[in-house]
Amino acid sequence: MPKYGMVIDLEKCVGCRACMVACKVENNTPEANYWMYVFRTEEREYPDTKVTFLPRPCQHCDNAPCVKVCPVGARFKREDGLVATDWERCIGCRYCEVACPYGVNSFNYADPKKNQYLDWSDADIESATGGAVPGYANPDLDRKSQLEGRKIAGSNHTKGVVEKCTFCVQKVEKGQNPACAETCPVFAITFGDLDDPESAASRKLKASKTFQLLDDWNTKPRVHYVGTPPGEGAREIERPKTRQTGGV
Amino acid sequence: MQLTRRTFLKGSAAAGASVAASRFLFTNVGTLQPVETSESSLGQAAIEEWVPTTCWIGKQDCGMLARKINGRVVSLHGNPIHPKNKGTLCPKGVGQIAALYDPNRVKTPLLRTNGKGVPGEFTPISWDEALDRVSKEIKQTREKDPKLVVWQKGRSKAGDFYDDAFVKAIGCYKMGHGAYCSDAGYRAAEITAGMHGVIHPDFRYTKYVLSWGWNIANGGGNKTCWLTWNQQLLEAMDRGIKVIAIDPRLRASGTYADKWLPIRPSTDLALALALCHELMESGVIDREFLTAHTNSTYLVKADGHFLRKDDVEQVWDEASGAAMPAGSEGITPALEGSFTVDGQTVRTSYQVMRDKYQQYTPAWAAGITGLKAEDIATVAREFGENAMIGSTIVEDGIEIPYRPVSIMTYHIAQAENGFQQLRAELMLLMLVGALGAAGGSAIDWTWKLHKNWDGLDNIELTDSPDYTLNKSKYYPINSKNPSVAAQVMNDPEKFGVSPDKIPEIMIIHHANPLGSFLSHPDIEASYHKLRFIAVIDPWISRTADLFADVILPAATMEKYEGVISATDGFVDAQTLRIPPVEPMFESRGEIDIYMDLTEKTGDLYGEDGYLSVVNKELKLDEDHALPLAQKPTVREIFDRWARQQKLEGGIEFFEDPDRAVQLKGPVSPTKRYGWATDPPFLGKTLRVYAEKLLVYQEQMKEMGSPQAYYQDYLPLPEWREPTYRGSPAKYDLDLISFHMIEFKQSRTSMIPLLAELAPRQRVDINTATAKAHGIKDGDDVFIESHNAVTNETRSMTVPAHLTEALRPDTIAVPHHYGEIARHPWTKGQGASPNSIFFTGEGYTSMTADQSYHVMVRVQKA
Amino acid sequence: MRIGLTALTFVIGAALSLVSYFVLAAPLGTPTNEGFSNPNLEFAPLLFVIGMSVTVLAVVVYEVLPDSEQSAD
Amino acid sequence: MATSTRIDSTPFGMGKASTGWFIILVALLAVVGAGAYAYSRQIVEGEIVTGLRDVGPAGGAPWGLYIAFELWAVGIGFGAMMLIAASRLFGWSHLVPLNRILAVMALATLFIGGWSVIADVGHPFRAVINIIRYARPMSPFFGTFTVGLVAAFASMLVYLYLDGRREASIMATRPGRLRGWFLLASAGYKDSVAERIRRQRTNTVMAVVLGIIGVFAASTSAFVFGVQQGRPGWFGALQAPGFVILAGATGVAATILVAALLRAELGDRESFGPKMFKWLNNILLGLTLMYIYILLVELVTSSYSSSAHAERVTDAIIRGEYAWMFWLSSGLFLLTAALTAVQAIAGRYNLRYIVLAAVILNVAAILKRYLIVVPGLTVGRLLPYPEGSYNPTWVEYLVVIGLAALAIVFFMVFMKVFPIVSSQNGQESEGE
Repeated sequence: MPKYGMVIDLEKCVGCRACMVACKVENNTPEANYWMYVFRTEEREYPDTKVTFLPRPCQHCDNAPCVKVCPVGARFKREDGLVATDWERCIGCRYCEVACPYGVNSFNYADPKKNQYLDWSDADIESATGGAVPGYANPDLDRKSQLEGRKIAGSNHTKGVVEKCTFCVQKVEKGQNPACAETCPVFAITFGDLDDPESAASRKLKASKTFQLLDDWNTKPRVHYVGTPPGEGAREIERPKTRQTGGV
Repeated sequence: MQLTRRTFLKGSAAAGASVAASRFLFTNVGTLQPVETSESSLGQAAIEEWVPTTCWIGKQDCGMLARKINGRVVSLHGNPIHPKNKGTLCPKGVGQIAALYDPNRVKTPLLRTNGKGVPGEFTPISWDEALDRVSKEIKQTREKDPKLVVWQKGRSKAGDFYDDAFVKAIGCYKMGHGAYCSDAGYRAAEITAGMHGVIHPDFRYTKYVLSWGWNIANGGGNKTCWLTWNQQLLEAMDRGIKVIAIDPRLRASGTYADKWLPIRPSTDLALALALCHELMESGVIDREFLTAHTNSTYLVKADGHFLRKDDVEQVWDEASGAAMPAGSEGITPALEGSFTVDGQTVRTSYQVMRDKYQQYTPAWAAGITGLKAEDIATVAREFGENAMIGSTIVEDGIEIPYRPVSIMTYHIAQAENGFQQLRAELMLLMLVGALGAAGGSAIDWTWKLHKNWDGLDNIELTDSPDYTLNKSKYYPINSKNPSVAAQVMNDPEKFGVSPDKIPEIMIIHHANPLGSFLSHPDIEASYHKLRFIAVIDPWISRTADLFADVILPAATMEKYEGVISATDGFVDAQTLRIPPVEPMFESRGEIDIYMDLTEKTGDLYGEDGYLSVVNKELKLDEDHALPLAQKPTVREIFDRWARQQKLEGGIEFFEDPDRAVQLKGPVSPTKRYGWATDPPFLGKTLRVYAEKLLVYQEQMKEMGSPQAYYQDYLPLPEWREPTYRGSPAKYDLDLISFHMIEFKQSRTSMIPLLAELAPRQRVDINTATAKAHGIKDGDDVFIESHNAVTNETRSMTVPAHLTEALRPDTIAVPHHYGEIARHPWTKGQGASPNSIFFTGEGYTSMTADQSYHVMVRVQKA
Repeated sequence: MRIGLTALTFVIGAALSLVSYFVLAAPLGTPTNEGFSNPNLEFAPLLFVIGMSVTVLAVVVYEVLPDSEQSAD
Repeated sequence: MATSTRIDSTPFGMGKASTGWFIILVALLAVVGAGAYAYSRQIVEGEIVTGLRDVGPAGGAPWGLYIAFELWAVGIGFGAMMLIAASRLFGWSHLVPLNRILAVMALATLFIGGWSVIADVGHPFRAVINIIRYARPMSPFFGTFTVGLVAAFASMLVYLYLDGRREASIMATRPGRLRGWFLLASAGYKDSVAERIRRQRTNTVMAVVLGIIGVFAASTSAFVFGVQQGRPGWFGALQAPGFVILAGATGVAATILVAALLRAELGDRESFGPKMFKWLNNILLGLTLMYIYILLVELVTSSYSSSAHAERVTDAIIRGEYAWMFWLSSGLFLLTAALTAVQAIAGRYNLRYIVLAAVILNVAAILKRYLIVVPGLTVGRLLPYPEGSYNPTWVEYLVVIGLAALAIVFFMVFMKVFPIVSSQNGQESEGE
């Protein structure tokens, strides 16, 4: 059984947020839900300004606080290292969200079908897409996972349940990279089996000085970072719509 | 349309999955179990197809693979075999899927039913009616003068053979994307080196890069997008390249930059001059290059003109101690020195330059640029040291001079002194011999001479220019600025343009002049003078909304288009855009639209008809040429072209996801490097000293051109304070605009996946400046710009975005947005800063290019 | 009899609580194990709740069960 | 009071509803209805109609008023249980007449506490099923649900039943519409000596059980927050004792309010005598002082906090946007202590001041519950998310107010079907 992990090179990342968009298209996440999120931050004062970018997928912790607190076992840890959400079981208590120090969880506050960016009920679009919402809906998300036969890929998103980055389990189980790693224009994201010393991710991990986010919190994340984390005084800039205009 | 028959055949689920698996298995991901068939929600086996296509948004047309399930596109992926993007995509590339399936696109041809200048009311009409209407207007005006029909395009997507064919078949006037971003830089490179482009590094070998007015991590360039540059830059960074960011604003380049020089806007020329000064004074110059390949040795008289005998420029032969014709065999031309020839004192152009630049010390530049003198001196020293003058490397068995210092610059050309600014940067490169050297800076992918090498050297000024003022006493060198043209249209007499040369109708193709160009009031006024405007666009742009009589719905990525260069600069490759689905709604691809339109105007068939021009433009030989009496499908056109390229299966080659890109092999160093061409630099003597500019200046003066127009026509770049700085002191801040990585121009603001990331216009303002003005993050800020020449003011109100990565005396507003809120996602986005910039004297460069600089004041709204 | 029944109810309730908690519901093994996210028996938590309620009901048994002497009367 | 008529055969107005009672009931039901309407909006539109939002890029608080209200409500319930236990075990005979009130209060507050959790979750129906189907013991919610809600509710029901059997058997001897109901409730009860002895024993056992469950349940509620080290401002060993003490205090304060109301409503100055209120006042004083001590320790500890994130939370609470709430609630705790202390020291008790202190304490507690839930979510995030914000919407306010009204309805209806005060209880205890 492989043990998947991700290595993100902050020295390469330029904060373009292509990974965020690729994630949205692959996983059809509704507006304001970011399974992958890229911080753009500034530290220190002009002219000593330091600019940092920090992509933040789910950390898929080995000691995941969210898994421990889930009252119904909807959030669970897979043997291949993925932390998964059974969206058919989730009751929407948001305890996982509250427990996660990384803020990776998204709750479907609104009806996802009405929260998919455009009005997909347009007759001309429906005739072209067969009524898919969004028009580019990915049918793979409906499939049960191969490992445990539970619905963890997100499907068409469900009002009142929590969701988060799945490491694109529907792709990983096919032997493909998650959408963010696949798309990154500067190859800053490496995904792979960290138990296999020959995998690209393992080699990257070995070759670089890495850190983990909040590693003193003992969450044991499976996402490793190359470079330096944003400092204490880092201020986030260029925030997405949900922060600028007060929600969806 | 015969859509991707081949991919459809192989589209069994298992086959599709295995293609996918092999395609994305870059890392050793490992599979849990054998891949199972993907199932649709209905439980039926899904048919997965991969259609190779090309990005429709960005500037460099990255290769994409569209993943289709049961005929519906579900995602777009980078094509791994495409040299430009190597399997990756930027946010725009991935996000454009929302544009494909956007219900807010123009679905049918539309006809305006209300007056112009206000948001349009449109009624749907059939294609037949729409084409009838447009062709009737074209025919009517063409009878008078075909040049009164103006065709204007935004950025070209794919090769422009098909719109050139339209322009030629109709005989209309072609107005480009032109002066929008960097044409002043193109003109500077053309007149200096005969190359068409701006400046970009040879990332494969360079060691020291001045990222000048260019966001090295997020900025485009003249030849490729940031995406390709970054991939090359990253490889260079692994070798320890040093990057100096010279920019008032530090953004994503912060990750890559070793040092940030926060230069004051529009003072780059002063910095470049100081760097030239330091190199010349320290003697770190490539004498061999300057002597052999530039006109630095040409003798210049006191009046600034070359010393000529029998029309031949003279150099000082050190061996014989006499003036000799340049290029003579067996002479040793002096690079420096003042000499007396026939009783008059002459100096080499290099000496003229050195003398003139004596004043441009780092301390002097520090006062102008706001940088530290020691930083300027350090950069000059490092630039000289890293140039490794005299070194060579061998590539493909060819010894090439190795000068691993380079400049990356582009939009810096958008200034009043943009042309001379770029000239000065080229000088800097030439001083150390880095232009056209390995590791230095290139201008185009290959070193090939542009027609403007001679063209710009032989301009005959005219008294009766057309409405773009081309070759006029105002802008002898001319990039055809639509804003200037609009000012001429509004007052032709002022510029001595005959009223019967003012256009009557316009066809606007994927352009949004009311978003992208400056001086919106001028453009709007000029559009009121046009009898008819047709817009070809997938959305109702601001321009279409306010002025289109007819809107023809264009397809986005879902059409055949080409020929698209796939080169990354090192590998020669080409490809096509293949439609993953039929055009949405009633939209059509542009080639279809032009064929339909020329058929209506009677210009499709026969000799000199559209099809005939297509044959010429695509260089289709007899075996593959289109019959001139029969309308082909677009697929057939490309099939013929592909067969002529000897590609197996014709167009099917490009429809096959495993082939899709025609890789022609590496670009030879003999084509790539100016030094390595035979003869080097194609035997041309590069113009360090552009004497012709002085000639034009004299002619302009003679023809009565005001000083504002001729003052920068100087053979050597010289510093003068930009005109816009003359605004009263209360306009205390520089306004600059910038490009955001999420967007390309204005139309991407309608792609919700991108607009969500950057939902509305903002003004970047330094935290300290904001505090001094009582402005907090998110507060609305009133910005008023001032025209130092006309005293006119313009204003806009945008929310503040506080940053520490910007000079305190400068504010910056991204140049996107500004659409009329017809699309649900453009509501509340705010205005484009282009609405408060100016055009005209002081705000237009000597080459009729736009200056995106103005002084403003701000206050909390 | 009273004491016996009360004790029995208590023992049943307590046993049910303990078994359903520790054997049927509790997380077993490492977090990656199936048992970590699923109880060994579905509705084991319901059994636990029932067990606790039964435990408390022992008091009711003790107090409400009719007196044997009285019933003998 | 004009609306109440005391008839010997049916004490405390049982079985008879006055116009005033009806008016109040209808008004309360209208409020409950409004809450139900608000909740229906939430069911239809999703929780987008609340002020709740995601923590990360959305910058909100996923838990808010519902959870704060739940903590407050169940706190009262647990406090009531502890008070029953204390009065039985320590022989505080003056409080024994309150036991049924306390039991009903506990049931009512646990009931609405449960409902406010249901109001909070995204999938209420699924929540009910999946919790009994899959509930995971390692989640602090498991304890909250099993011990905090179900066990507490079950044991309170048992207590109420056993405690009321003798009363019911007496009531069943009198004619009236409710006689059948009393017969059922007292089935098997003969009032024999043996039964009375068993009653005594059971009471003691139940007191112990209720005490344990009350303390334990309040602590589980605290663990929901206290074990979350990922949320600065939450993590801490003091959460559990703090919860227990505040639960006791709110329980006592709520008891004071109910007792005072009943005293006025029923005109029963015997059952609700001055001695009872004196005791309640003094217990409230003790618990409030203990809570102030906990607050002080929390304050000192957090001001020495080593983590910058926790410091930001502390800052927001002490100096920032939540400061008004913090200082107001702290001030109110002090005021409660002062009001109760003055009376205790002077030895002169005034019902009005005691009631005032009880009201003030509950307001302080609600604010404090809010401060426990919200600032830890909107402030002090560990990644560079900017500070968030949370403003409850009308939906949340209506739902919460509706639930509070529901608890009162519950109480009012119970009063009409069962004696709210056992006149024999005092006697019985005094007879020991």
